[in-house]
Amino acid sequence: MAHSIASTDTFAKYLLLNAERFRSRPAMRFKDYGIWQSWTWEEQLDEVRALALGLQTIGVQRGDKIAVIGANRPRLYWSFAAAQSLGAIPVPIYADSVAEEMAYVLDHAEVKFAVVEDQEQVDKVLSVAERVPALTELIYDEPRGLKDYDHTHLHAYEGLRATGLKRFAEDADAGAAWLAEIAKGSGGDLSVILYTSGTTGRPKGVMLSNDNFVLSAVNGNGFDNLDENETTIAYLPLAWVGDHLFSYAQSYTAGYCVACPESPETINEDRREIAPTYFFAPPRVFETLLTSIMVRMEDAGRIKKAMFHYFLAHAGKVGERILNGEAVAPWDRLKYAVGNFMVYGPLKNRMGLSRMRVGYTAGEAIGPELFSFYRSLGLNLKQLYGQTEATVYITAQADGKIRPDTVGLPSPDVEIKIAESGEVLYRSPGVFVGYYKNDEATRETKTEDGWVHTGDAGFFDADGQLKIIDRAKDVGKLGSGALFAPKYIENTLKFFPDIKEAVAFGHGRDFCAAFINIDLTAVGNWAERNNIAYASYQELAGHPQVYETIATHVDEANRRLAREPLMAASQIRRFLVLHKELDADDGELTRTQKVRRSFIAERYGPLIEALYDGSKEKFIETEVTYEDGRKGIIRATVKIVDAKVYDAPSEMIREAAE
Amino acid sequence: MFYPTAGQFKTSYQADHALFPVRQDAILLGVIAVLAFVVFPLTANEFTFRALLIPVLIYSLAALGLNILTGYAGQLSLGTGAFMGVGAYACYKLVSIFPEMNIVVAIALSGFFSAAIGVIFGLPSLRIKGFYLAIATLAAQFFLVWLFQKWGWLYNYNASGAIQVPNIDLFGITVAGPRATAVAQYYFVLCTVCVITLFAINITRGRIGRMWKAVRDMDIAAELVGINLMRAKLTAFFVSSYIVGIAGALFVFLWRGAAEANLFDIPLSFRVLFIAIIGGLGSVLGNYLGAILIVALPVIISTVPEAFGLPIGSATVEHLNVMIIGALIITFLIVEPHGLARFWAVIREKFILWPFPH
Amino acid sequence: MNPRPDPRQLATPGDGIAKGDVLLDVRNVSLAFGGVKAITDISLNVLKGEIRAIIGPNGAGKTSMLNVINGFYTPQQGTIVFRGKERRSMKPHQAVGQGIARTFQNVALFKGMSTLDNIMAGRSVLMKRNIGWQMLWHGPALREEIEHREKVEEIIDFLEIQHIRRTPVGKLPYGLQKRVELGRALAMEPTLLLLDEPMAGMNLEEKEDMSRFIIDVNQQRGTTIALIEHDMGVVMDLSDRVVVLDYGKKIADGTPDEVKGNQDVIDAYLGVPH
Amino acid sequence: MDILNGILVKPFADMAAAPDFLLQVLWEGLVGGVLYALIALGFVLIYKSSRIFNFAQGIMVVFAALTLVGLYEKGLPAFIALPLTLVVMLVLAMTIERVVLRPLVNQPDIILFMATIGITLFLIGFGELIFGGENKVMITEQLMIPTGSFVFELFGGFVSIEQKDLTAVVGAVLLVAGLLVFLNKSKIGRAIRALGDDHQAALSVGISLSTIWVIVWFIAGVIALATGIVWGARAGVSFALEVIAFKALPVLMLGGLESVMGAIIGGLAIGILEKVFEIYWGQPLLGGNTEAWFAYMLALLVLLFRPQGLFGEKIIERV
Repeated sequence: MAHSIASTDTFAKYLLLNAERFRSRPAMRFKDYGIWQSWTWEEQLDEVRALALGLQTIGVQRGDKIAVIGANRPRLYWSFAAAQSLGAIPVPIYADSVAEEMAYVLDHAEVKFAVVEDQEQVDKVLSVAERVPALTELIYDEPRGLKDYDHTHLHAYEGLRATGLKRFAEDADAGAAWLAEIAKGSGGDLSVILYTSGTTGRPKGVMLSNDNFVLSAVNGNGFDNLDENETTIAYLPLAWVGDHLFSYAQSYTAGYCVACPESPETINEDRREIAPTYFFAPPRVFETLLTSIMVRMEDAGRIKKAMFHYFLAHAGKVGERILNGEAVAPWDRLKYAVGNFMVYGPLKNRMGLSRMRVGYTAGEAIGPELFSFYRSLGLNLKQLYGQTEATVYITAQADGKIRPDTVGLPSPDVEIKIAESGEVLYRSPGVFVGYYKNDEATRETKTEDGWVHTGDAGFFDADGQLKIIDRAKDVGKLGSGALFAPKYIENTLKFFPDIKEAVAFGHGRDFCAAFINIDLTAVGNWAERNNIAYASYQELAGHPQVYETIATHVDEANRRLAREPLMAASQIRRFLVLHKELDADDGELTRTQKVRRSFIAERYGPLIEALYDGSKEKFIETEVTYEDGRKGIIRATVKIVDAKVYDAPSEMIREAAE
Repeated sequence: MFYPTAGQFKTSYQADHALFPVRQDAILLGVIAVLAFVVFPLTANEFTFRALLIPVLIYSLAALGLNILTGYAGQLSLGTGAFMGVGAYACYKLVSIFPEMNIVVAIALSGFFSAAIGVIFGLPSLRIKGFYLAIATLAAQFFLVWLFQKWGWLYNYNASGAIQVPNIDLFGITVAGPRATAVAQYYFVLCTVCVITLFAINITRGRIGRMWKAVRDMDIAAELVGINLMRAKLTAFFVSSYIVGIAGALFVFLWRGAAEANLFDIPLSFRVLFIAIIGGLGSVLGNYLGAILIVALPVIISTVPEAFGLPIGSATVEHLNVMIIGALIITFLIVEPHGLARFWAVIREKFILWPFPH
Repeated sequence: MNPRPDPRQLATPGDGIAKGDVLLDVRNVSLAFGGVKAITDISLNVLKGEIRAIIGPNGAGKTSMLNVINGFYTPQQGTIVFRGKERRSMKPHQAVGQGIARTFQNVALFKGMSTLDNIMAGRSVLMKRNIGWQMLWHGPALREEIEHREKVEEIIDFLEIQHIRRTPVGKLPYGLQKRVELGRALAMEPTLLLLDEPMAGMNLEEKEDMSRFIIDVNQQRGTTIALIEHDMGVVMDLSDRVVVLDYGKKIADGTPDEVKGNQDVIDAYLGVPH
Repeated sequence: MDILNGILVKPFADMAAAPDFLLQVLWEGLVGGVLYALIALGFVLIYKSSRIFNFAQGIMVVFAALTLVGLYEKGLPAFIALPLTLVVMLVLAMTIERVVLRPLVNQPDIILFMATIGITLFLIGFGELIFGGENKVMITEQLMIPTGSFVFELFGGFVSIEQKDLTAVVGAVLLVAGLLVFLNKSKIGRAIRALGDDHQAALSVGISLSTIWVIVWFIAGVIALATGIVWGARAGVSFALEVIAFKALPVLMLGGLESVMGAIIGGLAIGILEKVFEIYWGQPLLGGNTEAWFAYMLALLVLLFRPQGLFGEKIIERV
């Protein structure tokens, strides 16, 4: 069969091409039934075609929107390709969003079909079906528990696949017609609509064309020399642009293999088994990983612990320089080699990163210490600055030109300029088509000549690398007029494993103060070792010894801030340990686990007042939402503590060059 | 790096069921195989062969047999020595009656005799459990050794009452009898032990092994998941006694060269039991580790003081030896009741998890 | 190419008994130990495809009833008809051969083995390759092993215990052990599944999970289930029909609603002395 | 027919023909049986109180006898050597409790069993190292045990009863009687008996587990010493004596691991039956030395019909 198509401008066309050029190379793996079930590109083509032909029988047509809801599993990725092959537009939706959020997106996107993972998602969609008039057919993968459901508009994936296979086998025209359908697709067509969770307001549907994704993916592949020999592991939400790029678009364009973990509980083990060569994780994942490393090492024997920290310190000293290929004394190199044998290598092995060739972190700023930690182990971890609206890439760090405090140089084919206000703007082939059914927002974000507002404040440093300080609207000024970048402060605090989340305040105030969320794993472990009994998160958070520990962390954070000329003014004067965990279910975090600062400021107003009025403690009542949707009230008296402030270094403050 | 397992994944059940799912284990075994098949034969002297290498292998095999019964199927046996005797005498009679018979065939067949006797003495296990069964196996021990003494036909009515191994060739090389070289005997034993170990591993990791373990862990539950207790137990007795019988045949034919009935008496049974327990019940590897320890210990005890210039009388060495073994058994049981195999498993686990403690 | 069997195909093979027909009929069974009567003249039946509960206070003879059904005890009087075959006694392992599997009140797993091996052990009776093939491992024995591993993996997937596949069961928390035990019983592909207090010692959440699994087993795999429970609440939601025992006698039999309103049952549970 | 005759008719004819000889045989068997019973008693006591199948009981017999003789040979008078030996047995009991039992508490039965084999080996090596491996003569006279013999004329022949054997039987009866009184009447004794059933119940008596273990092992040591003296008087003291420990095992199978009465009755029964079998069947038909296995085969046969032994309690399996 001659599938070869000269201009590969859609993913369906890439699928045909790959089935020919990579044939029996693995395209996808999925740990299921205890082993890594694998599909070659040829098999992947068969699967996608079977589904596409099956989807046709329930009426999927060009231009239809198909919601895709569930965890990372091959069948859902195939749904993307199958939908696109028919000219339909997949709309992936966060699987953990509550029915309310889902209803909005389903309705707004005018979704006609939905491919969902299991009974849980079926129930969720059915519960809001009335509010989504366009939605007619529902397709599920996991049949468990759905046997007795009314199947007039409910279809088993397996059934559609069987229908598709049968059609292909029995009807030669069906296959040909499908190919013709693929040929109709072009680069300018809409590829996917991705809803951004947004820190404020309703989610917006970002329309991205095939060109957006294909060109960005191809550029990305070229930038990092990715080819069919890579392996990556798909574990981030399907609805997130990063996952769509790394686990779908780049895989199709480069031909590499995507592995889906067995379940969320086994992700660490699965990553270790697969040992991806191309790995992506938001800072949060790296943070959790580091925390769990440190926590586990706490139980080690004295000698081993000393050895561990000795070599980590050595890596901190020379590791990054070795990775960057700089000159390092032979003795240090030797010591690093020993460290690699004793600590770094095994550590990378346990994390499943020993084969990692290229690793990215993005989504939000990573703490420089955190970033350096991984790089010092010899991991080629890089930062990337991107957005859904840009099809990810705005800037990325090139191999060998990596600095922890910048997000790198503009990506290939991307132009960047800094606005008067300090806001970063870009223009690239990845720039989105527009927000779905929201021209006003589109106009606000994208100028006539194609420049897009990122909403982030930043500047180029002397090397031409972009440095992001914060959200443009979040960057404020202290009463003294000094710059106040809350996220920067929060990241400094979050470096400590005991601190899971921090929220800094200070805009328009005399000094900077912070809410701190302890990390239950790390602190709980510490409490266990020190025989500190606690019945709840709240009790642990309010424990005097916990406060003491956190105070030493804040002190250390202030020392670090004091060293940064721009930040020295915003050292933390007062802080409190929050009595509850910030939670997306309560709206305090976004679904991508970003802090919603303004919401928090409103919700905990009395606490903020207390931070600034000098009181020693404050009583507060908070409404919470439990997992099952019930609401409750928790009450607490939160203590507030003063922290020591250090002098800023005497050297001249180097202001932003541009 | 110690045991880097990242990047090793299985895409089929066949790969998942491989003998060594972790690559490093296979490499380690390869190294040991090279040592056993190449390095030792090139470097060892007559004494090392006769006092260390050959007995380690034979005792390992005997302990493996016992371990299948006790460690896997949970049936304690104190009569291993006598079943080794059955194998040895059976092999002796086969070789006497059919002098043309290939020695490999003779040894393989002799195992069936001990297996049959094992099944007969295993029958009480259907009614008797625990220590009662252990004592019952002593019945086999005492009865069989008595039989070896009293039944002249077994030792061809030799005046000495002992069996003497004649010279036997295999492919033109003398492997048994006074003319056999230590190297030839070593290779013969090594190959036999390797093959049987492989078979034993395969049986223990498959359906039959699971049935045995089920019976061991909870016999009532085993019965209620459809396992026929009688068949499971008797299979264990059969396989165990077969291997023990082979070990017995090797013991006399490839090592001692001659044997009297009392060679198979209770001390031999106990020695094999020690090996199995110190090595680790329910493990194949343990038998080797246990055998190395128990065989090497007397050699070390007798040579080390000499090396330091402290001449110790041979009787004293013997007494010290017994005492130290006794003390060691207790120490090992306290330190690691699950034996050397578990000890290694813990170390291996540490290597895999390194640098984390758990 | 890639085996991803549809779990719906896992239903037990047909045996000529249609859904709703009598699968098991216990007729006038009495059982005594020495002079102590455990069961007195009890008759009850289990219909194909239903969830049947046997409830009653402690010492009501519930477990003895299960033990009689799967051949562990031989009743002094009465007969048992299973799939149309009448018998009084049989060996427990024969019961498995006929399609009766069970779990135990106090978890009876093989402590030294992993979750996977425990469930594999449940398939021992369905595996046929002899010791010769086992010894060689390759060929038919390996094929058989893999074939059954696939079935076992479906069960592991079904019960959502993937993450403890390789964990020795002795190290698992109680709730998971119960789940593994259910898995082992399912591995036998039973026509009739006997569950002895499947929710004993569980917290509310675990009970809910277990209820869901029981219903799923019944619905997805079409397995007929007879279960014993001490706690009435859960059972009433779960079962199609309930029989109530007290002091070895049957005091009520019917749908949950019928049983709930029965005065004898109320008395028995409130502990009215006899 | 000859064989059947040899098995079924001739032995009984021989018995009837020489009843005096039969009596002699029975007496010899009885004395042997008393010794078996004593060793078995040591096993039972320890098993009952700690679930340990004490394989070292046999070697404790030898060790005790050897210590006694050894101390005497070193020049100590018998009346000092005897109490000193008791002290040694007490120290042994304490050492075993501290070094072996305490670290291994809660381990599976088989592990404890193996540990007692370890103790056995250690004691053998230790004993031989200190006292030498050669055969020694029991200091019968020094302990004032009569050595003559009574000869009774009966059934036209005579039966000879050695006085030391008689002393042994009488001594054993006294020892057992004393032990039974101790177990049934004293607080410690009741605690020991309770221990077999329930550790907590035993602890509620107010005696620590360690103390009870030391006491039990010490009593087992005393029994071992008594057995050692008696057996040593008959056959000399050497490690060859340990074989009699193996004789006690079938006694346990017959009598049940936990029954004191079972140990006594089983011991006597096996002592007598194996002697009779050896004399009337074994020697004429099987070439002799059937005592090596007769007791086991007998016990095995009995167990096939009563898996819990003659005096053990029936186990009802529950699920």
